[in-house]
Amino acid sequence: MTDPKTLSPPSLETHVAARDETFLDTNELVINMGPQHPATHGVLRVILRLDGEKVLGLECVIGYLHRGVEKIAENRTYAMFNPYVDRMDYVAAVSNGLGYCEAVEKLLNVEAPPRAQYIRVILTELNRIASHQLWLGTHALDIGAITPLFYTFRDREEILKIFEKYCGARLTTHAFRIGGLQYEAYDGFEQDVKNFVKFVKPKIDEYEELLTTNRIWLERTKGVGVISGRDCIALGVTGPVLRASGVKWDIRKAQPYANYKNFDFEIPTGLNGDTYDRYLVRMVEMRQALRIIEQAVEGIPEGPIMAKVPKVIKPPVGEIYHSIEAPKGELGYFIVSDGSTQPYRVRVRPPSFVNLQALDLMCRGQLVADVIAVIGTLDIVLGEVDR
Amino acid sequence: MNPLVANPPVATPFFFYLLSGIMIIGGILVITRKNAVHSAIALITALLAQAGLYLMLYAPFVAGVQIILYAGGIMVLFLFVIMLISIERTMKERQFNKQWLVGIAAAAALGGLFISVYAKGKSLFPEGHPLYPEAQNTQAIGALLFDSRTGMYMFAFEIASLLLLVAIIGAVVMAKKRI
Amino acid sequence: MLFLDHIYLIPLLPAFGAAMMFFFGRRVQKATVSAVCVGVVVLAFIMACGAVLQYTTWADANHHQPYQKILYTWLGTETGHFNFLTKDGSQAVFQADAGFLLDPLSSIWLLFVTGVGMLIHIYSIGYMGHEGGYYRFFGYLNLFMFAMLTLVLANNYVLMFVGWEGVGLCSYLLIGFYFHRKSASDAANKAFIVNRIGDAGFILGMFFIAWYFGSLRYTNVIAAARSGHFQIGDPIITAATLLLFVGACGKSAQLPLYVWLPDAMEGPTPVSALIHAATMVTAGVYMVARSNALFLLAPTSMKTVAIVGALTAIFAASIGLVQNDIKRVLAYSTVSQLGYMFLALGVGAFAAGVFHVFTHSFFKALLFLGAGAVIHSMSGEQDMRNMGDLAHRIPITYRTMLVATLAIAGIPPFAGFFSKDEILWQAWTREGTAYHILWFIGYATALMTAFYMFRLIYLTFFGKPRMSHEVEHHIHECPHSMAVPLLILAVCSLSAGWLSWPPSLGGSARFEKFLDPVFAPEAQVLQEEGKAAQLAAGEREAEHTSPSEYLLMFLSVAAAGVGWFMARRSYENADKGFTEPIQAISPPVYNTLLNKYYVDEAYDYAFTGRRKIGDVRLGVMGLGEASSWFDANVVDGAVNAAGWITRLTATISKWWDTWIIDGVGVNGPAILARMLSYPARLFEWGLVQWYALVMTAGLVGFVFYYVYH
Amino acid sequence: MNSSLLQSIVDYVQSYLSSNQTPGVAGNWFWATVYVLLVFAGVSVGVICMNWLERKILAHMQVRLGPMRVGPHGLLQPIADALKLLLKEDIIPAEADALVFWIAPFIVDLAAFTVFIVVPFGPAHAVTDMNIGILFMLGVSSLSVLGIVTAGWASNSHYPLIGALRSSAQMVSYEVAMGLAVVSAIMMTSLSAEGGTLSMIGIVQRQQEQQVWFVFKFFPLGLVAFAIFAIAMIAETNRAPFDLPEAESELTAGFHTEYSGFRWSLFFLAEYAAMMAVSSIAVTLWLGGWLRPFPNALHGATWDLIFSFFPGLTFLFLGGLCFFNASRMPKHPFFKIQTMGLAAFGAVLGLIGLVLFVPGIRERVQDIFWFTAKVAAFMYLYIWYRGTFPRYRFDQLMKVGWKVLLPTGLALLILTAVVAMRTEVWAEVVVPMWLGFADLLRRIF
Amino acid sequence: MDAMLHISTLHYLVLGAALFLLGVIGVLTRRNVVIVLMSIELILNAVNLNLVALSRYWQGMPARLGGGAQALHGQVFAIFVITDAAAEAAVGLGILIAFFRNKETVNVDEVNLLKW
Repeated sequence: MTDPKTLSPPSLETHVAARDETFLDTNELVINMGPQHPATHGVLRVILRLDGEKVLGLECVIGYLHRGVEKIAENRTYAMFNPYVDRMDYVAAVSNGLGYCEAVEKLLNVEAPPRAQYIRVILTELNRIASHQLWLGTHALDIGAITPLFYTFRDREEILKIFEKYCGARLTTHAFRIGGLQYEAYDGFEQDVKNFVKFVKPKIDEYEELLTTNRIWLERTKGVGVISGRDCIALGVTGPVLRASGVKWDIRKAQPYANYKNFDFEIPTGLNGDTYDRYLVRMVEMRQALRIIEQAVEGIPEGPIMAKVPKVIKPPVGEIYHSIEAPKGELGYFIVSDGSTQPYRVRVRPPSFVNLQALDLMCRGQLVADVIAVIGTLDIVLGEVDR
Repeated sequence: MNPLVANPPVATPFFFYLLSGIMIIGGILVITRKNAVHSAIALITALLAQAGLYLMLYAPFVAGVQIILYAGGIMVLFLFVIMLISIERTMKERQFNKQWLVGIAAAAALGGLFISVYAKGKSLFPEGHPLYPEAQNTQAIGALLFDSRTGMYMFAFEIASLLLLVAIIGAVVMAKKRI
Repeated sequence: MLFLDHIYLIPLLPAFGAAMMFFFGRRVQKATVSAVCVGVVVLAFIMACGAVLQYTTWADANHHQPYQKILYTWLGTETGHFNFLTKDGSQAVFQADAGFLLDPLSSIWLLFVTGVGMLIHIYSIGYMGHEGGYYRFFGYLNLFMFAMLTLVLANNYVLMFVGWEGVGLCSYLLIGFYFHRKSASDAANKAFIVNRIGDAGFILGMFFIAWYFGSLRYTNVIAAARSGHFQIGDPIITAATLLLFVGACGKSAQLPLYVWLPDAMEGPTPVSALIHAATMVTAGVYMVARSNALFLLAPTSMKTVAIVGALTAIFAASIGLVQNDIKRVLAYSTVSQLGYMFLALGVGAFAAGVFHVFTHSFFKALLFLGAGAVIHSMSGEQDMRNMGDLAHRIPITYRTMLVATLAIAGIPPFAGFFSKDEILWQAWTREGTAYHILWFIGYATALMTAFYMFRLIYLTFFGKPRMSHEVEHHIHECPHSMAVPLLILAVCSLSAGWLSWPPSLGGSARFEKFLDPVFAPEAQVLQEEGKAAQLAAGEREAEHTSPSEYLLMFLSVAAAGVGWFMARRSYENADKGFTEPIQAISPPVYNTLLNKYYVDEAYDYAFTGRRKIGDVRLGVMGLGEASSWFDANVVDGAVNAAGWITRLTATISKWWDTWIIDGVGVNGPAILARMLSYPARLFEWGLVQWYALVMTAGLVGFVFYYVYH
Repeated sequence: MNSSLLQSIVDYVQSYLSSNQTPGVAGNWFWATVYVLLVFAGVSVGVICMNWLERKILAHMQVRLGPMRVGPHGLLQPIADALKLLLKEDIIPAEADALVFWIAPFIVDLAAFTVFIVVPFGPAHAVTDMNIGILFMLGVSSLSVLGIVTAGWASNSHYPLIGALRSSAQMVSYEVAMGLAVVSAIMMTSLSAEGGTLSMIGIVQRQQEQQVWFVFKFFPLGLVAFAIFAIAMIAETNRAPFDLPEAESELTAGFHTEYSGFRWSLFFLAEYAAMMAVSSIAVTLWLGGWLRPFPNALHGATWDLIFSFFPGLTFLFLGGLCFFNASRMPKHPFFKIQTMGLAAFGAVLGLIGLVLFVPGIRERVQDIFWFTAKVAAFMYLYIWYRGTFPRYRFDQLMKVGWKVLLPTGLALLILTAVVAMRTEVWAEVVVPMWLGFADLLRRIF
Repeated sequence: MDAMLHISTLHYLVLGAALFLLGVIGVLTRRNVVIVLMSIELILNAVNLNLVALSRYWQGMPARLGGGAQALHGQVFAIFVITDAAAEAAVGLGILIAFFRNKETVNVDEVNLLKW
């Protein structure tokens, strides 16, 4: 048996071999969870090794949703690839687009005009709220609370309505263009956003009323799936998971992009790195996102929405890595340009994929029911994991 | 309800033969099935039928205890254990041991003896007709067990509780993987 | 008589604190640790004050008897199982009480042990606040308090020995407190081993006393000694006292067993202050003073004590002249001052010696605590060469240390002046050239003391700053919990001497009068020796007023002044790379002194096992190996021989047992039974169902019989 | 039909109605059979209503509408569901133990329905009155574990097996706490002049006699026992927040993962029937069974009359509700049939309500009404819990059962026993204390 | 025929004897320990049946012979036997699990170490 604290889990084969030596121990059970299991949030397959109900270790099997997004990029022009990134983390499509557009802009050495920046921030933060709402609903459902799902979906609908009014799409928005925006904000956009902020603030309180001090919720989440900040950093885990473990790392503050440095907001951190802390961190993040939106919507400047970008985008030879703080963590794009109209290579650093690595570490010694809670709290989207 | 008027039993022979038939068949199934789960289900059926017989014997409390303890408790334990151990291998093997013929012979001898004994002592059991107030059965048993004046089994009851405690500890110690 | 009746609580309170730390210390907050450990010592101090106060009233009504409180018989019984024959052939009961004795002598120790201990506990809160093992430290300190108080309050030698060993253990634990440092654990081992030599002497001395007097209770022993049955210069008493003095040498760091004390500075500074300056090292003085009646019967021992004391004083003081480590200077100063005390005891000035213990405990504790504060502010730097110009940066520390220095140098009216002057005067007034030489040695030591103490002050607090910039940046005054004890001790250092204001200066020597019930009979004995009628209590005052006394006083103050002046001239403007005056005059002498006369090397050369570390050859003379060889071959050989004989007998016995007893007597019937039971064994199938089958068959048979019989 | 025959039937019914004995006790086979059928039908209808109500209530709690398509406001949805389930293919997995797989749902149903034999809907409205009634109920309801365990085992699959093990462990554990709470209630019955009883009807009669519902007896004690039972019964029926055996997110559907169609609907039926059964126990033991509210404070013929109008009024109210909703239906011709159906349903309910005002029926029915109303309150609680609570984890659930409820139950049992032996102490010490407390509260507010 | 239709105590005793024999056969011949334990339960139940039946019979006896309404000793005994059976099942199954863990089998004739 390996030390449960070591980061690299033993593979199942070695474990089975170890089991044969200690044949008296008959209680070990290997269980396959997914890819059709309702609580794996898509087509994640998890192979669990159980001792009774205790998890001895697990192995994630991924790839059921692989579409070769990175390869596709090599055969599309820069502008043509833009809609594809929406399909990775489909619940946070706006963030994906922002990351890609900014990366290419950096490569081209242009900068989006201020008005475009402001609208980008508003939409991205709205999308962060939407993503967190979806996470909250499904996570609570995994733990057995049905009602929050409907509450969050009701309120997420308002965000999607704004998206729809802005660009016509609800989920895979394709909202941004390289160099700025395609669409000017529609009439009443600001009023809609303001109304939404006013509408959703009490709703977030409502979610918290249902869960934050609920005894069963506390019992199910406190001390479950604990991961230390050290381990997080060692595994490259980012986003709310990292912050809940007490590491104050947010790319919006650490390496400000867009115009986030103009806004005043806080980075929430947790103390224990357990599921409950991650829940609280995300709840605070929703509120902070509202704060950013409020500031941004007050300060939208007039002006163009598109920078001067050539019709045919041919970035100079070079490579760029640019990352943003997506709702799930650090979303990075590494783009290599050979000077042609198509990227030579695009590599995406998806937060879900990296965060998923921590699952084994977080689940060891927990019960099966906690695996569900931990998968929920990691907030993974399989489209992004498999790409 | 007037405690002195008991209901006349209805269709006693029918129910007796029905229930005893279920019991005998259940018993035979218990000792012949390959699959232990089937045996257990047969045994549960037999035990429930026996609870019915207790009711016929105007022993409702014993019947209740039979259901709640035997069928609801002990047999669940049995099923639980059968599920914990894998029985596939056992099912493929020989079901009876080598001396099964001797065993059946011994049992047959015992059976013959029983027959002769009951045949001999048949006249010893003329059926009395106690019109016994069923409603007071539970209270009467309670009095025998606990009453300060008539409770002659109180000590035995305490011993039984101790026995159960010892059994609990014993079972835990036995079944625990690492002590 | 509340406090007096419950005097046993005084040692037990710290023991309680230590036990709490032992069991729960790891789990509780630092604040709790401080509250419990310091609290019990404060309580002990309060109880000690109460007990001494009550004792003074009690003693007035009881002919100044010592107060004894015997709880129970701790060792030995009344029944005679532990009886032994004394030298004169009578039966004696070996018995040791868990008993407590309070008389003026133990009162003084009790007061300053608890008082200084309390202050140092408070000081430690600040000093150790950021260290690991906080609870461990305080647990050890409390344990030490318990042991020391047991030592002081014991009413017999055996219980005293318990405390004696207890303080040794605590000293070991606390020197090795930073056990991760090799040097600390080595120093702890050294202290422990050297103390063992002294302890051996103590134990043997105790055996002699028990054998000779038939009891180990002080009251019995002293009464017997003063009864006049014994000759002055009785060889056995001489041997016993010499052996006891060996013990005292070990504990109080006298020549030649002083080597552990300088190394003991590896421990935390409060420990150095409490154990290795103020309290534990005076245990030897206490023991000799406690046994004064015996020592007076052995003039040879008295002379030995005086000579050893004087030699130690000047020897250590000379080493202290050139040491650079601030704590090491103080350590040698301690050794030197202890030498003074033994000098006083040796010349029969018991009260003066005790008085010096009393005053010394204050100013030496103050010096150590001040040194600790300096080290604290210097971020752990101990080398005086890297200090300088601290006077205005840490003014409280500077001023309090200056007070202590003035006291130890013997400048009136500070405490040291009175006690030291008394000792020198007493040495001078004993008749005989030898005593004048001793006086001279003491006088020279006083000069050296002043020099090295002011050297310390000037190097530390004046001159150019010689520390690195980071350290300079961090210099800060100590926290309140450290400053308050410093101030209190400074007041004591100033005023403690006034308790025994000499009659020659218009005082009344109250301190000595207080001690009279313990030491008074000394005069009588000395008279019998026919030498010192002037020491009789009545004449003492007359002697004091003689002009020679004023001269001596002036001389010693002058010596202090000269030492001060020399130190000032040499070190006032010390900068980086300053020259030591002694080095300038005579480099060989300087090197000898810097290397402490090569005593450690000599010990290594003589005693340790033969081996080579680097280029240094250790244990050339191989005394250690020789004794090891002796132990391994002769002593163990004898033991082994006894073992071999036992084994041989056992082999024979075993053969007999195996073949005759077991073979014929036991196994024979068993084999028989086995043979006979063979047919029955065939029915043991080991299969449950066969047994059930047999049971069924039995049932059939039974029923058949029952029915058809 | 011949009028004399009709007359004789009416006579027979009337003679029975005036007998005031349960058919089982009276040894009346005909009426016993009728009652069995009635109870079976009633429970089944109840399950159907529950199905609809749960979906609607839960939906409204969760800001959605629930079933709206099949019939007006989805009223016919349960029937459609039932039809769908009956018509679905009955799949038995190839590796399953077919016989046991087949038997298991019947065991569960048997256990769930058999207990209703002794449920007292009224002083004479029960199939029979056993003198071990409560023991019988607990025993038989515990038999459903057997069905669940065998179902899980027979599926020959991991999730059902784990679900079954969990379920059996959970049910066996909570039965203990449940039993302790029940015993404390039974102790309270022994304070009556007639002595203690285990009979369900007897227990309600004792409450009537002592003029207090046992939930308020010995004030905190009865309440605590009731609370223990109320928690344990949720666990016993595997409902949220103790619905681990069927925890969807963890074990797919627990022990009945491999079941489908008719067999699955049997489990469904059994679950709801069991919920009603344990609610009936709680109502009988602590909430006064069929007794109407405030029989002591609001006694007398007038109040009896007023309370006897309640059943009819309730039905009238429901009918009115239907009419109101029918009036709010969209006026589009497409909804015409639905509107008419809803109105007709309202009319039927109203008619029933009117019938319930007939004095003879009114008096015989109000016991059943009050009992059902109390059980219905419990049913609502079940739904409410499901909408509110997350799910416990298995070890936490066991912890609650063994480390919280069991010790509390034991302590409660001892306390109740002591108090029952020394009622005078209670009356002299604790009751004045409570009264003083109440007085204090009154003064403060 | 009348004897068949008139159910007397003897009927119960015969039924008990039959069950007892079935149990004995199970204990003596089956290899599976679980089924052996179940057979033991059968035996205990047979005894219980006899006890309750005889208790019933004893109630019909005159009071001077110790009979009468309160003569429920048989039923009390039956309850004790059930208690005993519960204890026996718990310990037996505990042993069984330990046994299975060590031997990977539940066949009783493979446990034969306890001999000689």
